[in-house]
Amino acid sequence: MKLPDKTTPMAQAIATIKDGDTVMIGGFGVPGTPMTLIHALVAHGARGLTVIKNDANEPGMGVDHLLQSGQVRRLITTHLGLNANAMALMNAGQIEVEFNAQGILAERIRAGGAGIGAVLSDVGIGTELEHGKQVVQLDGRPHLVQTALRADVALLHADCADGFGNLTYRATARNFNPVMAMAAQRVVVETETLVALGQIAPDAVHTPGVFVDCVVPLETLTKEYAVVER
Amino acid sequence: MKLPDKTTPMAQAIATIKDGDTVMIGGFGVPGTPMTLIHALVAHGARGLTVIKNDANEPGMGVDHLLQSGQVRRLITTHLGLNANAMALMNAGQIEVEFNAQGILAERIRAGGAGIGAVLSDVGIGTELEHGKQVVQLDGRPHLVQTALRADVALLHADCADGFGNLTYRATARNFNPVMAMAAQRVVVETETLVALGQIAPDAVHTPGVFVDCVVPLETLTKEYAVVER
Amino acid sequence: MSSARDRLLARAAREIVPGMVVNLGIGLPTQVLAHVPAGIAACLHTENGMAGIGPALPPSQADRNLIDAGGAYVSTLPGSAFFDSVTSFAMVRAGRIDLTMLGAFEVAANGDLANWKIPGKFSPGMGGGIELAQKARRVVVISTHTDRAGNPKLKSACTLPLTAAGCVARIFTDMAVVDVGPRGFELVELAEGRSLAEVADATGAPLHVPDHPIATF
Amino acid sequence: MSSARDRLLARAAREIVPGMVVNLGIGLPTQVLAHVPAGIAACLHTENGMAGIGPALPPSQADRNLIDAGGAYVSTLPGSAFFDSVTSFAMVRAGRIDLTMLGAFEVAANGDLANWKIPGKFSPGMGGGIELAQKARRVVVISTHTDRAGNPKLKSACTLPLTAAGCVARIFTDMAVVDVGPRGFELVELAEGRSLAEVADATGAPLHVPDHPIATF
Repeated sequence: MKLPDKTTPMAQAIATIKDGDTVMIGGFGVPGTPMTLIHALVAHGARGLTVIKNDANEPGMGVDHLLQSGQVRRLITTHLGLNANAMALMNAGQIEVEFNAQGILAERIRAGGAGIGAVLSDVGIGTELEHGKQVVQLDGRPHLVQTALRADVALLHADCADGFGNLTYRATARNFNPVMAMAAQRVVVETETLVALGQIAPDAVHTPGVFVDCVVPLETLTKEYAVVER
Repeated sequence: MKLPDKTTPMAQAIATIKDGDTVMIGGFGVPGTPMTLIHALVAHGARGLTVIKNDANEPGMGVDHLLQSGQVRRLITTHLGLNANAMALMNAGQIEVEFNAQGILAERIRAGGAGIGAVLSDVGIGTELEHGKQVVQLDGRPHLVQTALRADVALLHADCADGFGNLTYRATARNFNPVMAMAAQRVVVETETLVALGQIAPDAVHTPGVFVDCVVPLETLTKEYAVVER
Repeated sequence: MSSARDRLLARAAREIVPGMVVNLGIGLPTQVLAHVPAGIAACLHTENGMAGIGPALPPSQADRNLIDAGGAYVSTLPGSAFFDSVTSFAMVRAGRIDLTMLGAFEVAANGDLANWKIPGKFSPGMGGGIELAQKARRVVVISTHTDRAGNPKLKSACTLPLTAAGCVARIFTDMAVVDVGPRGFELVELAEGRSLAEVADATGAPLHVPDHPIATF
Repeated sequence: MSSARDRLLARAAREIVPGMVVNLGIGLPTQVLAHVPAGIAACLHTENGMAGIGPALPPSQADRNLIDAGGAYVSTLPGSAFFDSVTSFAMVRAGRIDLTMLGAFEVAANGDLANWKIPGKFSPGMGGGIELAQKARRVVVISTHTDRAGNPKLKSACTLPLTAAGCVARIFTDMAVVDVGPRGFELVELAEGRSLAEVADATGAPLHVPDHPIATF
């Protein structure tokens, strides 16, 4: 027995994305954001997308390209504070924005990835987060039903991958990537380094290849991945 | 700044355990079972315990010592098939046994460790697992409310730890250890190796030290840790 | 049934096709490992926290930390990964297990499976069986055709507590390969040396037989 | 308020005692990092996935993959660990964060905190703020005492959407340290050069003053 090879050319990896799809995108700020896959999705042109991403990056970077190109109908996120473009689109009603508490967004994605229907949490009880949510009592205390999120495609960034899709991440570039890797019908990963099977020690794997469908080795790292000079 | 040191003598690490406490114990079979901490708990003598553990090990090994000593009132588990002693105690009514589907036991512990009240799952719908469980409809489909589990103490086994409690596990000895590390008021870890801070790469940590209270270096590995000859 | 068992295990192993992630349940199913074609590109999963299972090892060569869910010592392949129990069952419930092979006490003609509890006699607990049976994309059973007393394990309805309802797609026994179809049990193949009448007689519900010739294994 | 701010940050940093796990919110709180006593045995947590934050780094020395939740480049210490967002908030919700320091738009005399939304003006989203405010074992606020227009941020009740109810234990401002007690705002310390009358005047709810002498910082 040997493990299957999942390396895939960029265009083929994202070719299945259709108008109206839900797309999860990894990253918290620059680290872990799949800058190159985002550009490929802009070039691909699918429209009416629901994007699930922690934040909207900064103007001219990362998911901002996808917002500016008008491909995003709805954004499920936690914070847009560093992207005035995104806030302007939201205020103008050009994209619909759903805010989630950050850890609850992570849990909802994880629930989708773990085949769980929802989690019950008291986070946000007594705040606007209650609005529109089903409430269940546990031991006499109200909890919000935080339903699972799944996506048609997840676009992720890894530091290192093997051909089966075992992944490792660097430092704080891990963030939402491992949980989104669990929660999509098709998981597409761009990787800075592609190594032979066996080069990632079995105890060192962050995301097991079982979750991954396509591994896309990056040829170069564009300037968008670099340290941001503020 | 430097990270706090949590190395603790064995006796002191488990001294807080009281009669009637709930104790989570890592391990799936021999790998990852904290054999030495279990013996210490037998010597300590606390009674009327609720033990949460995937399985009951085998006769004369691991948690079986705690069952035979009469310290366990209730066992929350998934499978006793390899321990005829445990099944006999259960059948004689000397311990109360609650069976959970294995992944649901893991999720319930994780919910406790993640500060989530419960998860909603359709696992076991149409089986005995429904009995006594609250049901919530999600999109018109019934889901069981699987409530969070937490413990007073978790007893865990690591391959390697630093003084802050960053842990790594070996191979399939990982199993329930990382999730139990999240879910107890006091997390006590026996470790085969204790290394200096910085010797575990930050990207290689399996359980962050933030979750851990006491690190107990093992002086020797007893025969109970060895390969089982069947 | 030693050589019949080997033929059964080898036949079941052919159910594994390239690209699959497969979980082998405790008992007869884990013995399929030794029969999987050497070069096939597939991934075996064990619920105690590993993907990419390599060959089983005798105690003398075993790693004390590396077992499968049944407690057997196994090995790694290039590209294996270890993970915790939570992640392992996330794979199961979220549909990343293409095929699971499970043992059975009883299988019903509607695909119901009972394999974890004989009330009053044997209640070891369900382990990971309920989630595997309910959530794997395809569930097949590997079992003897009858129990030790000679009673059919394939029945019109299960009498024991269910593991999961309507989950079984195919059954591999020492006598036959049987599918669970819209009409109930449907004969697919016969074990070498077994007659159609003998198999129908050992089956506790109607066994539908196709009108084309039946292959043997 | 440059030197007043430094004194404020240094005073807030003294809130961190050995053994604590501490999360510093975006804005003034993250600037506390530079004021934490060098030798103290404590662990700083950032919700984007790190425990054991080391000193901030200028861009020329930065690791492009290593930022805090505010996007500043930071470094590791011996014993630092990286983890994903799910694990990071598990720490928050399960009570492993001993102290969080947050910014504020408004704090009410009952400990209510509003710091994430000014309807119609500024709605960047709550990020991790709601969970930190609701679930950290101790929540303190670091803020200017008044807003840019000179209006009190400490009020009898919040007018903006809440981050969490009754969560704030203590407030560090450029003018004073104020506790939220059973009676409401209770003066703890005064900033050097500030008078009691001046602080009471800048506070939008009764400020209870102890009958012992007030220390300054």
